[in-house]
Amino acid sequence: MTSRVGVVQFPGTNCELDVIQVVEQLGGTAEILFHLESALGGVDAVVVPGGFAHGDYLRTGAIARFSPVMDAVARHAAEGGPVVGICNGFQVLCEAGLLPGALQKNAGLKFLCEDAVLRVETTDSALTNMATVGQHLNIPINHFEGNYVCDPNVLARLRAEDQVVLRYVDNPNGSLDNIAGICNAGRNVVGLMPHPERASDALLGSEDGLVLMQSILAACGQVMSMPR
Amino acid sequence: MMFSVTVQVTHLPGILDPVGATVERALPALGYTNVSQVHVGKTIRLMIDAENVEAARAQCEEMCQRLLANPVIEAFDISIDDVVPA
Amino acid sequence: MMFSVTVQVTHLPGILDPVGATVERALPALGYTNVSQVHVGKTIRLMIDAENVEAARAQCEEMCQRLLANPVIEAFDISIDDVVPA
Amino acid sequence: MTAEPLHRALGMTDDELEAVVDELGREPTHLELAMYSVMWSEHCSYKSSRSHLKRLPTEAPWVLVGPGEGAGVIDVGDGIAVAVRIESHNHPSAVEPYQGAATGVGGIIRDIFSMGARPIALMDPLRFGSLDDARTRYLFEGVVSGISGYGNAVGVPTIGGEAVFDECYHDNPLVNVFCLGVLPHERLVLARAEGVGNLAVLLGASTGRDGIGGASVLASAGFADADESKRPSVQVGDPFEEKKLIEACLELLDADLAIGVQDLGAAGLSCAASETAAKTGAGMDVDVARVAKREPGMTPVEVLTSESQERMLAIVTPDNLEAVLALCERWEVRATVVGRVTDNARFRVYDGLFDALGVPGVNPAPPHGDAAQDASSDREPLADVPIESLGDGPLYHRPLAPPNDLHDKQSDDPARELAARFSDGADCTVELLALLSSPNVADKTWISRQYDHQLFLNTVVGPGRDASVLRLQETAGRALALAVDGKARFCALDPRTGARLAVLEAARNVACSGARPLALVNCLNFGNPEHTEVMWQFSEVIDGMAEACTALGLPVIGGNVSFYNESRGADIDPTPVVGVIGLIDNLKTRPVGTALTSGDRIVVLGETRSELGGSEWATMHGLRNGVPPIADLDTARRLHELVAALVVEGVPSGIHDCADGGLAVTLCEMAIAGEIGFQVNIGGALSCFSESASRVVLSLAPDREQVVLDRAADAGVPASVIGKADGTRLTAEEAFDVSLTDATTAWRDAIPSLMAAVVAH
Ligand SMILES: Nc1ncnc2c1ncn2[C@@H]1O[C@H](COP(=O)(O)OP(=O)(O)O)[C@@H](O)[C@H]1O
Ligand SMILES: [Mg+2]
Repeated sequence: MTSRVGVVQFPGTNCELDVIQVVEQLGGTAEILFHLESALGGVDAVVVPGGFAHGDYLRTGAIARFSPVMDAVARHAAEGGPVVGICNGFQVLCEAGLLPGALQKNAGLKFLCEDAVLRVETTDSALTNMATVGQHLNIPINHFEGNYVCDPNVLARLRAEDQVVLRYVDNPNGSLDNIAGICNAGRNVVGLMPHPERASDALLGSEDGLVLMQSILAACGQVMSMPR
Repeated sequence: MMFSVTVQVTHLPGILDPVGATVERALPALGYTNVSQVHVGKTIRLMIDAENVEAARAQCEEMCQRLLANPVIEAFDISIDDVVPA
Repeated sequence: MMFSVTVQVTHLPGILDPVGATVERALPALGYTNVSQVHVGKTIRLMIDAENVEAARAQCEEMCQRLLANPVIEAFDISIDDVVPA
Repeated sequence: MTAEPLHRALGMTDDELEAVVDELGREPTHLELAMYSVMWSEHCSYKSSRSHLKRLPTEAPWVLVGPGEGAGVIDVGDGIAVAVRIESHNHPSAVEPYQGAATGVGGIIRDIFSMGARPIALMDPLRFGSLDDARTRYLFEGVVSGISGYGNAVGVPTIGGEAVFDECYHDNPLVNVFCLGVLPHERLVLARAEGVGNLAVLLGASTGRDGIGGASVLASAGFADADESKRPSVQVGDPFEEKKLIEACLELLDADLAIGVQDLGAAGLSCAASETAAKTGAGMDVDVARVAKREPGMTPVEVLTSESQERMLAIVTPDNLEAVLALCERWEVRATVVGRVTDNARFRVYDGLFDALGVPGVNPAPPHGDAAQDASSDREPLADVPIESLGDGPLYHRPLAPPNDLHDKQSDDPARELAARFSDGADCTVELLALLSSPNVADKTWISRQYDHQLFLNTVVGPGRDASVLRLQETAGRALALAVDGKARFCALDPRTGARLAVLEAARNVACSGARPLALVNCLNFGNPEHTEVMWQFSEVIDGMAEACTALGLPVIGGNVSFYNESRGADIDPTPVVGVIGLIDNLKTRPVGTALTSGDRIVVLGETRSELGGSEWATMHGLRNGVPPIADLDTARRLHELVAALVVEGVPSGIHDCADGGLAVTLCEMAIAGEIGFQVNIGGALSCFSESASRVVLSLAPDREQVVLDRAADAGVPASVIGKADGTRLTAEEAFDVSLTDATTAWRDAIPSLMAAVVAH
């Protein structure tokens, strides 16, 4: 059965079509989940894509997380379903409490759109199950608020429980412990700042994002085996 | 009754404030060498229509916890400055 | 002497505040239908080492004009809250 | 002291007032006068430029919409069209750089989606004074942040641009913004308010006092002279509102719910509401009471002339109104019926009539924070004018004359002085490093990394190369190559040649990506048109541009004129900026980059003469006279065709256009990109820094060299082998010798280190 991916759309989201395109390129099917929906319509996985939900006004993700669709996403996550937040989606998942910590302004106080080299830190996650530990991936970043922070206890736990999924080889934004992506304790909810969908075609300069997008599709079949 | 509310949102101690840190680093170059501990946060002002000041404060606390601040990294301080008859 | 300073930066009247307007539109959906005139600005806190409160204020005015605020679209209000012996 | 008459306070001349009185057969009301003043302003009516602009070639079989609409539209095959436009936001950016640039981006995007096109790319040609100056750094930082802040958040990638630094822009920076959109042919709409009884629905932001009189006062009068009270309040951009507007408007058009949509730009509601109706010979009634106002006590004059951002006007039939309002609500976009199409060819403004008559589509209950609506139900119009007269501004044939010192300037060739200072064989390594670190030549990544340049997965080549390349996923393998260029220093010496050179450079950049140039848009930034030299420059530029476009078969599909770029009495150098759109028929792999490859031969196509007038090198030495390089149009066309063919066939392993700083700089940029050195012979300083036009440098595998030389000979394009790529030193015999590391550092770190200094007001 083909994997069905729901891609959340808030007013201000802008990467939803890009994610859908790559999911379809990989043989999955994808559909938009408008922020006012209160059910996910039976999708296997959810991607919260990049953009500027509600303009990122007040704080990134602050308003978006109250959307009806986020309640449904939280239920899906609680049942072990894969949920991946990319860039603004990562910020939304943190605000919603589905992932620990928060994302602040880049240390250089500038928006950054450029390639980043990432190191895969664990393959035990809905985003990296097809990758290899230690693998380097060239995937672009595109954000102003990608500087990951959390309190020391949370960081200790993230490290101890192998919840840091991706690290920057060369930290572009001041993120704590070079963190580019993390997962929850259940390993089914993952957030990352870089944009794997933008590294999906040799014509665009890199295909290194495909392994991550494929992992999301692969996670679709494994929902029930995900630990709670 | 109408209340005029000011909420100040600041970073929790121990959480880095990238904007404040940058401003602090910038000041000496402008000739201000006597400034320290710069912190940049948010001020939110609003009018709230509530029964009494306690109700107004309780609702503001809740709005801050839920929306106006992110308790993971931010602290907030509410002041209900003055009361305007509705 | 050390002075503790709080600067509040707000939009000048008539200047659009998209953040405040968006927060205001979001509140009813969270159940808060009694809130209006939301405005989101900046608060800057800092410590300044100056001869006296007048000198501290004068320098803060200048820092606001040059860096901390944008006088073309923003107003600022400086309060020197308390004095700490250096 | 007698008060200034109202029409003059509004920026109208006595003759213009008289024309209004003639038109109406009576004295105009205050509101009528205010509307005429904004509609007849230079910015809206092109009264000084119209008579010249018509000399530009505008037609080609693939042009679907030429100049005169929101944007030009061309067919790119497979049922797909692209809409393109460029505009300036110079004066607002000088007042408040962040918001000025941000609202410039917002405005140009609205022009594109008002045609039914989805905006997919921005480019930002910018001009500032010297970065050594603190105020300039503040403006530069603010403008770039504003473009980044708005463009990224609204979800339109900025895929390239230009940044030029020259003293003449010290007080008057130029912020031009180019936008491109794609659309299926059937979604193409022109803003037309046909059909009596159809409704004009105002979408988006509430109307405030911001930008009141912006078009007439800011863009049409001596800027520095405008006193504080005449300056409109600064407009603040709201990219989130605009993003919602894009989605709502495109959905309206897809669902066939709107006959047309029109953006509210200069002259606000007056312009949008009257123009849509005037184009069909219809009339329009507008009710100001329906307009959602941001502040209490706004007068009808303010409502009709406000330039508040993020507003659109949709023309809908009464049958569709309910569906339109529902769609807008879903996108959280305010929608209110503010106008109704009539058959009387008049533009009438009322205050409260619609509610009294029960016209549907009332303003939704004002959200908190909006001013309460003060409704009256006056049935007498506040304005009642023949609708086409608003758009029918005066036409001026302003006097023009070349400057008196033209001949002296042109005959003072900087080559003389430079030859004296740098005799043949003199080492000019220091000169080269200074050029590489001049902000005009240096790496622009400090700018472009602040822009999302990848959204929509189209960007095959982003900023940093000769042209940016976008794949058109809606077509079978086609792609667009886009370049923006302006050559103001050449225009300052000879505006006609300078304009030709700008067109040639942009077309050449596009050719270097393997594309065939299809169309051109221009943004004409000039000084005060009441100065005879400025009008002469303008006229010359139009002629030069027309000649080059004709020679290259390039239709001009749109443009924008920005006059009154002056401060302290000095006009800026004439600065026509052009954007060229080229088409690649079948893009299978990424077009070759600029990098040299180790072991390659290096070949120059085109002829190098000792042409230093207006060059970066001469200017660096304070020598601003002379004549610009020759702009031979026929040679250029042959070169472009050859280059595009070679690139499509995959012949070169690297290619780079030769422009600012001449061959020396071009070769260094190719070396830096390839991280490899070179050894060449390109003559002494006078030829290696010469900016002769129509040259391209190729990096060729040794076995390709002969093919290229033969092909060039066949095409009648001069070609010469100048050396090879190898090692870690950049060496030009008799000219310079520098390590790759030093050249790279000079080029890459120049702008970041200038901008590391603190940026304050
Ligand atoms: N303001 C800007 N915004 C985005 N990209 C820019 C900007 N300025 C320059 N660039 C990019 O830097 C590269 C070099 O620009 P430029 O020196 O003007 O090129 P050329 O000389 O080939 O016309 C181009 O790819 C251009 O798109
Ligand atoms: Mg250029």
